[in-house]
Amino acid sequence: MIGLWRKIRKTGRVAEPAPERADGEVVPRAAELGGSVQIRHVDAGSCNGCEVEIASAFGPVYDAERYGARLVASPRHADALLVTGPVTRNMEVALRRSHEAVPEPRLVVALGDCARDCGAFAGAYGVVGAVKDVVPVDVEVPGCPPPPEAIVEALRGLTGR
Amino acid sequence: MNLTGTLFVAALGLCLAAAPAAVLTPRRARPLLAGAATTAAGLAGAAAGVTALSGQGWSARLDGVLPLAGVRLDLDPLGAMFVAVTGAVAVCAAVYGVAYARHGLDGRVAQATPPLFVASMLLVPAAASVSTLLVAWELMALTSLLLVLAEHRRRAAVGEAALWYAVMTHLGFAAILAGLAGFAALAGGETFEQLRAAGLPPGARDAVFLATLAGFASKAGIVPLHVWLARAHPEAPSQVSALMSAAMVNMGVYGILRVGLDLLHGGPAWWWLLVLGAGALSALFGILQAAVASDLKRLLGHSTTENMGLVLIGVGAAGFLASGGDSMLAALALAAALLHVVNHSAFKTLLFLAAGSVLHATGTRDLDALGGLRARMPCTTALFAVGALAASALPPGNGFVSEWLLLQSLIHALPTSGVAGAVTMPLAVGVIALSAGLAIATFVKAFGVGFLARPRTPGAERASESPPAMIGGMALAAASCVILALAPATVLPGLSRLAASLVPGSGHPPGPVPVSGEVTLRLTGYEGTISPLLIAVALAIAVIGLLGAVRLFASRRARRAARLWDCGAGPMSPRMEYTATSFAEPLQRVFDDVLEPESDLDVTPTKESAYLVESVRFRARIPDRIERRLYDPVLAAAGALGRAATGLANGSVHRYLAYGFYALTAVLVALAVIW
Amino acid sequence: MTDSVYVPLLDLACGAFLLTGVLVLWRRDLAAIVRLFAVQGADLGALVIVLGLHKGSAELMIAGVAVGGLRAGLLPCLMRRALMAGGEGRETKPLVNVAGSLLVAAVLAMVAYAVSQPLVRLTPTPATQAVPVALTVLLVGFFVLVTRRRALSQVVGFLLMDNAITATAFLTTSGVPMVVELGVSLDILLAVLVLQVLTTRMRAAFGGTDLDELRELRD
Amino acid sequence: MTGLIGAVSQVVLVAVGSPLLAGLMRQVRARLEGRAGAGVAQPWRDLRKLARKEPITPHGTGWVFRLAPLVLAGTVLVVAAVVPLVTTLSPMDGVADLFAVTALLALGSVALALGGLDTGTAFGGMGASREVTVMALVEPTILLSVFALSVRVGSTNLGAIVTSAVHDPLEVISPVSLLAAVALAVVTIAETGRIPVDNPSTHLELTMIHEAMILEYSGPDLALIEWASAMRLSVLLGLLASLFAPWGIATAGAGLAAVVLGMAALVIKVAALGVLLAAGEVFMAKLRLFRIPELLAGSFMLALLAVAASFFLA
Repeated sequence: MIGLWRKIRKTGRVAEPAPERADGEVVPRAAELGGSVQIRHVDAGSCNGCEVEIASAFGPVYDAERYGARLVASPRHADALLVTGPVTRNMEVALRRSHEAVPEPRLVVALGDCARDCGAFAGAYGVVGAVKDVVPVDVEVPGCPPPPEAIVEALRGLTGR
Repeated sequence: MNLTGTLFVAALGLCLAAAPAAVLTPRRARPLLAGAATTAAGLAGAAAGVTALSGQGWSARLDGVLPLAGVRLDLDPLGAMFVAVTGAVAVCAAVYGVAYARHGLDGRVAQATPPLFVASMLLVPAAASVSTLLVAWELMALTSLLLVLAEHRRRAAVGEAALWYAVMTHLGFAAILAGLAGFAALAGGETFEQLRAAGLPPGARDAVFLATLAGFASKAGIVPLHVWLARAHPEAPSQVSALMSAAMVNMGVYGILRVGLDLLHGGPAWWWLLVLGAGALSALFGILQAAVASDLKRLLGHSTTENMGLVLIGVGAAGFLASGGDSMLAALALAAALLHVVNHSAFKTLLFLAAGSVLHATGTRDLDALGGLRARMPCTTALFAVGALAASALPPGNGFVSEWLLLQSLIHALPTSGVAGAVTMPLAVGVIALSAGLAIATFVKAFGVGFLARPRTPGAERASESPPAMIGGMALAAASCVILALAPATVLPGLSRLAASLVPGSGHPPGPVPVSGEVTLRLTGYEGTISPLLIAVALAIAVIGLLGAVRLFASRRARRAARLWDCGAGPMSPRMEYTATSFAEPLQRVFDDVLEPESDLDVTPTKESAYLVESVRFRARIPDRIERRLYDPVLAAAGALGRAATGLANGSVHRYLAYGFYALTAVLVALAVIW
Repeated sequence: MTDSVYVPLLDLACGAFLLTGVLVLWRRDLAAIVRLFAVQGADLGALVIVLGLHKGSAELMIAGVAVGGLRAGLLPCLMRRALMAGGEGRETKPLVNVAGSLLVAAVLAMVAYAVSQPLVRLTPTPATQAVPVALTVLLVGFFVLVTRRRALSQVVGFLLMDNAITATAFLTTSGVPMVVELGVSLDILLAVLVLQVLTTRMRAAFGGTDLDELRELRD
Repeated sequence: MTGLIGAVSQVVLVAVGSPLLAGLMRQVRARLEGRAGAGVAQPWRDLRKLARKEPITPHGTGWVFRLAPLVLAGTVLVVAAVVPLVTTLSPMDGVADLFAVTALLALGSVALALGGLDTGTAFGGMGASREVTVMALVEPTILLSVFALSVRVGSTNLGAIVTSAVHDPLEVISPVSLLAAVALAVVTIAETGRIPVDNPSTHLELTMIHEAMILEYSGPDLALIEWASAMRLSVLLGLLASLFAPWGIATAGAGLAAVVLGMAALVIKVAALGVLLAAGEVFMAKLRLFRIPELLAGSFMLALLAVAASFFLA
């Protein structure tokens, strides 16, 4: 216990100072949310590269939570779906139902190149298509995988903070 | 004859007339006739009880009815309270029974016995002599046994349950008979007046109390004499279950009060500590079994054991405090126990009747097979919810009020009751608290799994609402629950006066009543107030206010119906729902060492390989541990004795006659030697 | 020291003494158990010092320091060494489960309170009123001795009993004579040393100190 | 009159302040984890947003599901009105009883458990089952602690208990009080679903207790539940503070200034307790579900010892 306390004292704050947010990029539909965005993450067939980056975006260093974004356990609690990976056949229905389960207003963030245009998996037999072919997408985050900074930036576009 | 007497005699007369009438009328009119007569009898009985409780007593002496002794009746306040409760329960059960009889319960015996059963239960608390009490008691045992057997052709379990019931109730009867007969012999008379006046030596008093306690406690389903209760109550037709569980068990409490407090004028502290301990054990054991039970009616039966345990905690505390000379607190504990008797009767009637409706509609009482009744039986669901709220002792239910009073009496007892009290009272509070907590878990399970969610079997799927008469019976019980919950002052003054007069050493006239107040109940002599009505009103205002606030400030969007969140996989089959068994699993695990559940696992491998499984079969059951440890050895020994004795009976008639001859001769020889 | 300070301090020391004793039942980690025992030793020392301050007796205060030093410093140190040398660091499956043990402890406490009432009534001072606490710890120690499997927890149970006896002695008579106390303490020290040597040897020979396994030695 | 004003100010303070308390606790936790944190007002932003969102009724659910959030929040509001947080003069004397208060809080949990069961999902049932199990085991500790506290006063009326503690500050460090305080603290943690009994921020359904029951709620319903949970936490922390550190509470005969002072004292005490609790959580891991009974048995024992001490040390 004392060891942990010492560690906390020694480490101090690891969160990097918040960078200036680029103006005018608030997604119009997200304005109603007023600085609080609960996010349900859906892995539609990702290679888990994006998941690693999401984890670090919500980790102490980038700390996406400080901008009012938070991961939640149920789409009912969510405002936005964070979809990674190309939509595979087995996840198509699940993704559609997850989207349906989110109460209005609902947003979809397609995270990574696979989610935007199937990336390296384009045309593969198990892939239905990009996320926008299945559910309407509001925000796209390019990159394979997108760096945490980009993820945080996109989320700040939703929270407006 | 005064008003009380007229009403009481009318009640008895209606019951006794209903029985032959039910035998004579044709099948179609029979339930209506018997039901109407029993309802009227119940009303008259309840009214007689109320008038007697409010001071207008009545007594009668009919010398010709019973040979030698004659029948003596006396409706004093103590008996009157139990008469009133029995009458009220009978009304609900009789109204309900009119419709419930439609499936196979309209036979002559099944219709003629309930009025007799009610009559016997009206007679027991009104009896004023040992022989009258015993005759009424035996009539009650026999009629209830007949009723338990009503459905024996349909289910095999009924026979076994009836056998257990018959044996236990007659052992209990024997104990009461021995106790009271001995008492009467020592007192030199068998009327209660003579018994009251008799001064018995301490050893004899102890013996009388212990014998009658055993007998009466077995009727109240007190651990370890409870094994018949959870068997017999569920197997009887539901309105009979209600009568048994809400009215008949009360007679056990009545007996303990009558003999212990009234006839013997209280006793040493250890008597009452024994009663308190038995009550505590019953409360815990009963509710623990109920918490892990998945048969709805069995669950209710175990809950009866729990509630009788709570009542006995109150009775024991009252006797204990009175023996220490604290008659005000003793009266408070006793008033709490009596109020709990009334409350328990109200909600247990309701719950058993609702369980009967469920059984009637779905054909099963297994909670694991129910579910989704909220949409199919909305009235029954709402009424069961009222009963469940009361049974889990939460405000604004009626169970809360009596448990609050009970806790108050125990808490205030601590500083004055010496070392024994200082050890007992905290443990008793702990027991009540744990049983209250487990009762919440039990009734959340019964209501949540049985009535909410989606149906788990086709039987539950096909359920439909019960006929109006059944809903009417339940609604009557629910109304009394609500009245008792919001305005306990309707019954409490009478009960506290009774409690104050019953406590030994209270003198004449008895001291001030322990609880008073109309809306806000106040303890006399101690600080403590509770206002059930205020709690309910405050809660209602808060909920309605919130609803308004939500309408006003939130939800600008319309409410949308959507599929259940099934993780996108769906559809969710009923097999994925939590069942009663899975709901109780954490509790079962916590109390593993107490319950000792059994489970066995059969894995059948396929022929090709030992590693491929064809079928897996898992069985789990939670046996009654006390039955296993206490009764099974006795039964096994009796069985072994019987087998050993088979050598004596070889089928020869001569031999049997010879046994008789030997016995006669032996007795004669013995007599000759002694004289 | 005035009464208004003395009584709360005494109660505090006794409360901590009781609490550490009961917590021994709760923890499964042997290192934590040893730590708790050390804290209890310190509490005992503090208790004696408080008594000494109240009586103004230097002898008592020295005894307090000695008792505290022995029980909070030396004995735990020895036990920790035994723990280091041996493999298992946990009380895996006590004969009575932890929740059950705690409930039993509660009942034992009530019993202790009830039976020590005559003793308290004899001389109702704040110090004697705390005797039930010591008696509770004694019973709890006995209970640990009966239900725990590891040899080290048994040693702790034994030492809890000894702590309780010492506490009772100080609370009732304000201390046995110094010489006796020191003698007893030395005895205990010796016993622990012997036990430590024994456990080490046993572990070397049989690889464990689970007492149910040790029972096989008899057969 | 002062009593009425005090009660109203209590309710308002709890209703407005409790999301801020939740925000404060999250902030403390974030700072200890090296994060920046979302700010103290974040829970209010969350609630505002949830209130604007669309409510959803899943297929197969009914009035129990709809009513549960209202009952949960309603019970907490009633409790907030009667518990002596700012003043001991409750206008609703017949409710301000410790047994009634605990029973009301239990009623809220029961409503939520039934709401969880009504969905018919596996997680709803699981959460409900765990919730009532923990509640059943918590109950004895609560009642015994109440018992211990009431012996000295001779009443279970909260106002009376707190008033007596105000007049006799040294009672607070008596063994009875300390043991009961520890027992009640454990109970508070269990009742509000904090670490080590439940992890309020878990995403793993299998480890959930409270969260599992509310997986189906959305929009204003969810806002009510979140708000009620926050209020529950602050009411219980406030009650703990009032029972064991009753400084600054307005007692009989106090004027409006005392009420204001009481409000300030309440904010400070509850905030301090919240910070302490949040900081403590950083150092602890969640207990396995089946080790929770051990924790609760321990707290039960402490409560029993408190009762014993209240009698034998008297």
